Amino acid sequence: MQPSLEPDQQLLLSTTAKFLDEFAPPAEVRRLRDHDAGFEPDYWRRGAELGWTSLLVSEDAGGGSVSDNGLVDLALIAHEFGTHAAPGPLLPTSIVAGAVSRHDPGHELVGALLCGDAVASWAFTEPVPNDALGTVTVQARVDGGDIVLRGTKRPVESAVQASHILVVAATGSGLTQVLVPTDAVGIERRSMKTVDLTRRFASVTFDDVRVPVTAVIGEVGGAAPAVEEQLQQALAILAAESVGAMQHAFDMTIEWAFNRYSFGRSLASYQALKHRFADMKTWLEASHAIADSAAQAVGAKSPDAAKLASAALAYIGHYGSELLQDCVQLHGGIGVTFEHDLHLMLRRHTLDRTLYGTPAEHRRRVAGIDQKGRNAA
Amino acid sequence: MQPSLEPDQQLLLSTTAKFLDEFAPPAEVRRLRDHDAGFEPDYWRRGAELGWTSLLVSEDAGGGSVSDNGLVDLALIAHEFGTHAAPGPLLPTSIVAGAVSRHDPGHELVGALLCGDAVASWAFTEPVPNDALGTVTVQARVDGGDIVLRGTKRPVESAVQASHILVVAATGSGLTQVLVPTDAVGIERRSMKTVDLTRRFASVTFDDVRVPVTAVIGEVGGAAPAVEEQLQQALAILAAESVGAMQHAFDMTIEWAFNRYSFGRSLASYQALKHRFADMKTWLEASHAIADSAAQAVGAKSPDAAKLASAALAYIGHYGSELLQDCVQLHGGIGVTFEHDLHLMLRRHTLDRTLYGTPAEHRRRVAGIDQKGRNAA
Amino acid sequence: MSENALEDVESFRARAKEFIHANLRPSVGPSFGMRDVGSMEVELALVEHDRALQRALYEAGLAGVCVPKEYGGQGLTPAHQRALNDAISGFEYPGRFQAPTFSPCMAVLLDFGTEEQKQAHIPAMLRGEELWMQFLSEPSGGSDVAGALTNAVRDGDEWVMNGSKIWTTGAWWSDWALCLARTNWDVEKHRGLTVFIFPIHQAGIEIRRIEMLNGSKEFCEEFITDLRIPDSDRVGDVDEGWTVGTRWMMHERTLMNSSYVTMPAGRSEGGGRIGDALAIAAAAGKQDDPVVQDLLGELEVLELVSNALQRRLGDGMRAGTMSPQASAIGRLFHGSAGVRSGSILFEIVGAAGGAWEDEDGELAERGVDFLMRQIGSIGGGTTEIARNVISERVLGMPRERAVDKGIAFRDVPRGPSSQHSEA
Amino acid sequence: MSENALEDVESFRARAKEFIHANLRPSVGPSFGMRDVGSMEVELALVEHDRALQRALYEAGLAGVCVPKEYGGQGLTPAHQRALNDAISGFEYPGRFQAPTFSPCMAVLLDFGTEEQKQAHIPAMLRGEELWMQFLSEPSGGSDVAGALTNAVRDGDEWVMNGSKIWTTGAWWSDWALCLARTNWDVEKHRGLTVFIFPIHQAGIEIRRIEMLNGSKEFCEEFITDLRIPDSDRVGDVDEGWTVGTRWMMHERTLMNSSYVTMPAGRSEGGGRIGDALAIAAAAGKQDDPVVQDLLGELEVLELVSNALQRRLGDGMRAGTMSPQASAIGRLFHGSAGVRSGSILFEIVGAAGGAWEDEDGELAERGVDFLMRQIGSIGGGTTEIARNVISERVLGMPRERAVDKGIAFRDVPRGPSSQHSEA
Repeated sequence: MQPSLEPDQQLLLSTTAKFLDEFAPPAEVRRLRDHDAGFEPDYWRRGAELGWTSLLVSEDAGGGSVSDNGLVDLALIAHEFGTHAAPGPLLPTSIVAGAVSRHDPGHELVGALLCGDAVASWAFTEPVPNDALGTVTVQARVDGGDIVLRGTKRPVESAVQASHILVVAATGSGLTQVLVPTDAVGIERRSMKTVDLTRRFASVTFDDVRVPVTAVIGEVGGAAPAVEEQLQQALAILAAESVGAMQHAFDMTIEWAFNRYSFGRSLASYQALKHRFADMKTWLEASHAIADSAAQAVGAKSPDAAKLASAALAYIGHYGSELLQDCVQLHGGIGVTFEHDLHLMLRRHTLDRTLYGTPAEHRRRVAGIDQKGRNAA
Repeated sequence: MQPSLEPDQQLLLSTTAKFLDEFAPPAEVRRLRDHDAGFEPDYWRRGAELGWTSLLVSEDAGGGSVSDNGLVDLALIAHEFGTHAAPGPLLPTSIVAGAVSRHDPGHELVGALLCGDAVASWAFTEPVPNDALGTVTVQARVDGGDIVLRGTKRPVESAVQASHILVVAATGSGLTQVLVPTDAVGIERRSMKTVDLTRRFASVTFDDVRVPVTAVIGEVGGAAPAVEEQLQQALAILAAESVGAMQHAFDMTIEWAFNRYSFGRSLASYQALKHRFADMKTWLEASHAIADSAAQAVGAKSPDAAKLASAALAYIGHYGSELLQDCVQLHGGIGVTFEHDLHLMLRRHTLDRTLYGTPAEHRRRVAGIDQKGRNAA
Repeated sequence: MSENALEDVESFRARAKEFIHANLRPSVGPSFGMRDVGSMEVELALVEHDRALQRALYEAGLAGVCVPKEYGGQGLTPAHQRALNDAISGFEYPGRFQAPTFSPCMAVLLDFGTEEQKQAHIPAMLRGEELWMQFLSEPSGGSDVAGALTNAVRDGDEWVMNGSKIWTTGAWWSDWALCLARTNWDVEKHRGLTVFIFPIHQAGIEIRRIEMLNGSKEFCEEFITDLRIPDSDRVGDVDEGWTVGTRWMMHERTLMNSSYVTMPAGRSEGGGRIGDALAIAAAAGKQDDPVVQDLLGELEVLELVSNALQRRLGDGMRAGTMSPQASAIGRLFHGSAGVRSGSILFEIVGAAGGAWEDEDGELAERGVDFLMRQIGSIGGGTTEIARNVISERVLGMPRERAVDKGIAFRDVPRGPSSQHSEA
Repeated sequence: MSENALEDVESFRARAKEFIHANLRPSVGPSFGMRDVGSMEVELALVEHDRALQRALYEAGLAGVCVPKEYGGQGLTPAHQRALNDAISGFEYPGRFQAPTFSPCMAVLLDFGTEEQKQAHIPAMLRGEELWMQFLSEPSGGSDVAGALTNAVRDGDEWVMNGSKIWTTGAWWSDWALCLARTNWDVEKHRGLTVFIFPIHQAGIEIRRIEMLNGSKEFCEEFITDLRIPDSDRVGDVDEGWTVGTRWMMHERTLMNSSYVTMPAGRSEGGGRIGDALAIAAAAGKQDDPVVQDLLGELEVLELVSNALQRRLGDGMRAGTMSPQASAIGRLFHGSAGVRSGSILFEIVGAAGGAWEDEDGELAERGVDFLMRQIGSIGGGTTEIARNVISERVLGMPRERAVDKGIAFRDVPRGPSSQHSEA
């Protein structure tokens, strides 16, 4: 999160933080562990009232952001989701609301997403052996006035709760995005397990699912730029959320170090631990910095957006795990118990580093961009 | 080095240590920086008298070891070479003396190598783009009573000083080893630069070098097992030498930490540094352990020899660099000056981790052995 | 016992082999990540099976190889124990008895117990009748085990104990406890401790199973309230508990090389992951990915080095060229390598580390294992403590400033987070 | 000076651009690993070129952007300096003047110098006539710069100095020194220091060039013998040198964000290695090796994060939401990332890292760079000190026990390795 915010951003942030403090405390997160959806519809509607779902939607479509960069504003919300390990389909709903509203500002789904009545999901990634980031094998084929989908996507967030899934599919050598109602014939959703307590995922199989071509968002075979933009948005959201999780775990561990005494003095007085906290603080500030840069660049569609977004996931994915696990280590045994809160943040970060490419895949993506630049030069 | 030695091994070790203390002190190593050969012939002959060159040569060929595992004994010498960053072509001479004596115990080169009058080298590795460990593109072709060599090897240790080079070449799909006198027509030796102050390397090009087939060591096209054994021996020697370099640098840095005061107390009293010394001590003991295991297994031709030898290089290469560089760090600026002795060990270790495969290549080799095992199972 | 009377190692080995091949089942592969084993019934059945295995070994003359015959052991040598370890490699064995029942608990009794205590308990342990646990760590204590707040007050021929202990493996299915408690608050920390033994299942001890974040309930916390212990169940002298404690810790640290412990040769806690890793890589379809090969190689290298290091440390300590404190080197390596190996496995799993289906086979649940990555660097003494031991005891560097030296334990600062019921 | 009189930033930017494009040459790429630049003649020529560049900037009204006009500067704002940094990006600039001449030396003079000192030296610096160096570190001192043993004794209107300083970049081609010395041994360490300035090339100062292990002779050691300094060349009060020293260190730490320093935008010391790395990978024929791609990506990620972090810290410190001590975070990142980047480059080089031919092009000499891997974690304050600063000053953790507090400096233990000539 940036070291200084505009007053409107500050308000958005503090309103969300206060709401989550009250309605998503650790006890509630633990309770939702066995909840089918992982969140209560009313909680989600009230969050939507705070603006959570509107930030990637332009004003003419009923949305709106508080600064000139809606993704930066959304990153503030995502950061708070991270600090609270908060429930709710923030990422997929935001991505779909943005994508559909850019295609058709008057689409009725947009209104339902904005007010929190509906949930939607984005189906981009695929299972092994097609799990490399960007691989798309699900086929979208035009058949008269219909478009027919075949293949499997996973993990698809909140797919069981969603009314619609925006599916990324291949048509020839191009990409097509199709907005499929989840009650369409031929859709099978199998719930998955996850490290997170409140997020929910499914594997979704499309067995020749047939919808009218009007369900295509953008153009048939021409969706690649939109998909890339949505991916970058997803990365910026994941980065911000991950940093929020790191920040809270770090704060908890600092407090523990000051209050926990061993051999008659606080853990915070031991130089070996102090130096590890210094390293962690450095990783944390660096993570904030690259997450902010990524959100800024992606939101502004800068030329370096792809590189910064992947750099954020690569850095935060790796160093975030090191930070969170060192927080566990410094807590000792209590840090790996279910009753302690630390693992809520560890779970959220661990999930986020797997959803849209692992750190290794993002390192590769960055290197690929550099190499392309060099070859072009 | 093993925590306890047999009396004969102890004697071999202490004799060599004393000799190197006297004849290869840091000042002498620095002086040899500008010496063509990197060592004085008389120094080498006297080292040979101590048994340095005899340990891989069987008694019937005039050699002999002090235990039942000559490679373990040689590893003791190599360890002392590491602690002193000592001059001299220990590795190539030992490998060639062993290989030639196993082929022909009466070969006259063996005697000359044993008494230190001659130096020989083993040419196995090749330059970019054939520098992957094990790639052999130099061709050996039988032409009547001759064998003809074509291609380039590098780095070849002490190639300019050597009377003979044992060249690993490809004949069809097999390997052939040819012992080539360095005055043969068509050999070009170009001196290389190196991080080490006293070791010398050359790039050696064979431009249809023709020697009698009697120069073939082993069988034409059948040398692969011998080459693998020699490689493993080389790895065991490099591992032992590297650990010696680590041990000496660690000892120097421990002493520095006790004697150097900062803010009124010794560096050794700072917990953050104490914990780093604990890590280094652990890497060091682990390096000793795997180097010893490797020498033992390779010398005894155990089934796990290949895996242990590569594990040693992979571990010692990586963690040795971390240890040595942390010794530099703990010394501060003085640690990167030419006048300080620390870099002599850093140079030796850095060289050794590049000569017969980098740590990454050895990790790959280990994984390959495992995978083969799994596929066979 | 004259030395001549000793069975020679090779005939012992042959006898052991014969029994093992005839009576024990092959071992199932090691499991990592401390996953939930299932219901309490399943776990109890496993415990009963271990008791039966131990009983069978006892009856075959293969239990307590280095324990004196008068306490039900075989009175043999460490070389015999190693022969047994070799012979049992690849077979099932009574794992739950080895640590902490045989070491450190039995080892401490052999070192400090009264003749009555030894006679009462050691044969029972060897027969598989008594499973012991250490009541050592405390919720407020962390790494400072000598800072125990659990309090024992003398009352005639008895002691009355109050306090709580934590991180006891399976206290709910164990029989006896070895417990460190404070008996004097007016002296320095290490001078006011006493060691006791008592049955775990009795009034005055309430056991709570702790849920770990992966669902495992392996560990327990015990609340001790007005527990009465006869003075005859005291081990060592009053207020001299740290003399016992020092040996106790030493036995714990040198567990892997203990001659009281039966541990199939070639097995080490950190080891055996390469098989898992290859299976994961295959399931992820990445066995030919060079980056994954690099990681697989690194994992296997760490395992080979770990084995070599444990052997080196064992040899060095046996030969006396290394102090027993050098075992902290093995502990630190094990912890660090475990962390790295855990990361490597998670890397190879890829996207399935975050969300998975049961049908994912080798890829399933790996994300939960990753959440537990640090467990091997925490349990059994943290790596931080190991680093202190190595720098101070092995390398001889100055000790950390001890705020708790030279003052009565009741005056030692305990910080805002620690409450305790003091005498 | 009224605010209205200020040239607006955009017209300043335009003016700077025009001058730069017309007069300066494009920069050659950054070079890493601190290699030997060649002979003394070559180095002196480079220094003279920097002096000429600085003179040209001065004459164009582009020197000392934030320095008051009365000392020869432009009296403008940090925004103007940033505009100049943008404009000069991609062009040559007088690098040797920025650190330490403009910061910390000129900055310290502006903070603490007498009017006479400022008038005498600041315009000369801005005109390219005076290159300054810091006489700060000492052979015995390491990270403890306040533990200076170099001794200055008052003698009437003069001071007589003896001692030695080390790690001075290019003292042999520089003009003036800013020097920290001990003037009182009977008080606590920080209370007996005084700061002086003096010309470097005079009797009483002997300069020795230090050979680094890569052949570079960038650094010098100075031996000071009975050097006489007029009291008018004292900076700050007698025995109050640490008041000056604290600001001095602060200027050093915040160099990257200093408004006295001209530094082409987008350039950072740790950055720019990705170009090198791609060239190395191509030369090694490994540009398509997935393991190498992983390393290349990691290198570039570290560089992107480094730039983002420096920007964040600069913004935070400017906005006052972060303390100046937060610069230690940037320093630690830079040091750690530099170490990792150095390892990555060496990994990619492969076998040529140990032995190479001149014809190897991008692969040559890389092994020597690797030997110098730590330089970025040592020079300019070690990463260890940065970790102390972050934990104690940024996170507010308890300070390390200071043995040298509360006693006269002459009684502070200095250990067996340190000899010194005491007053």
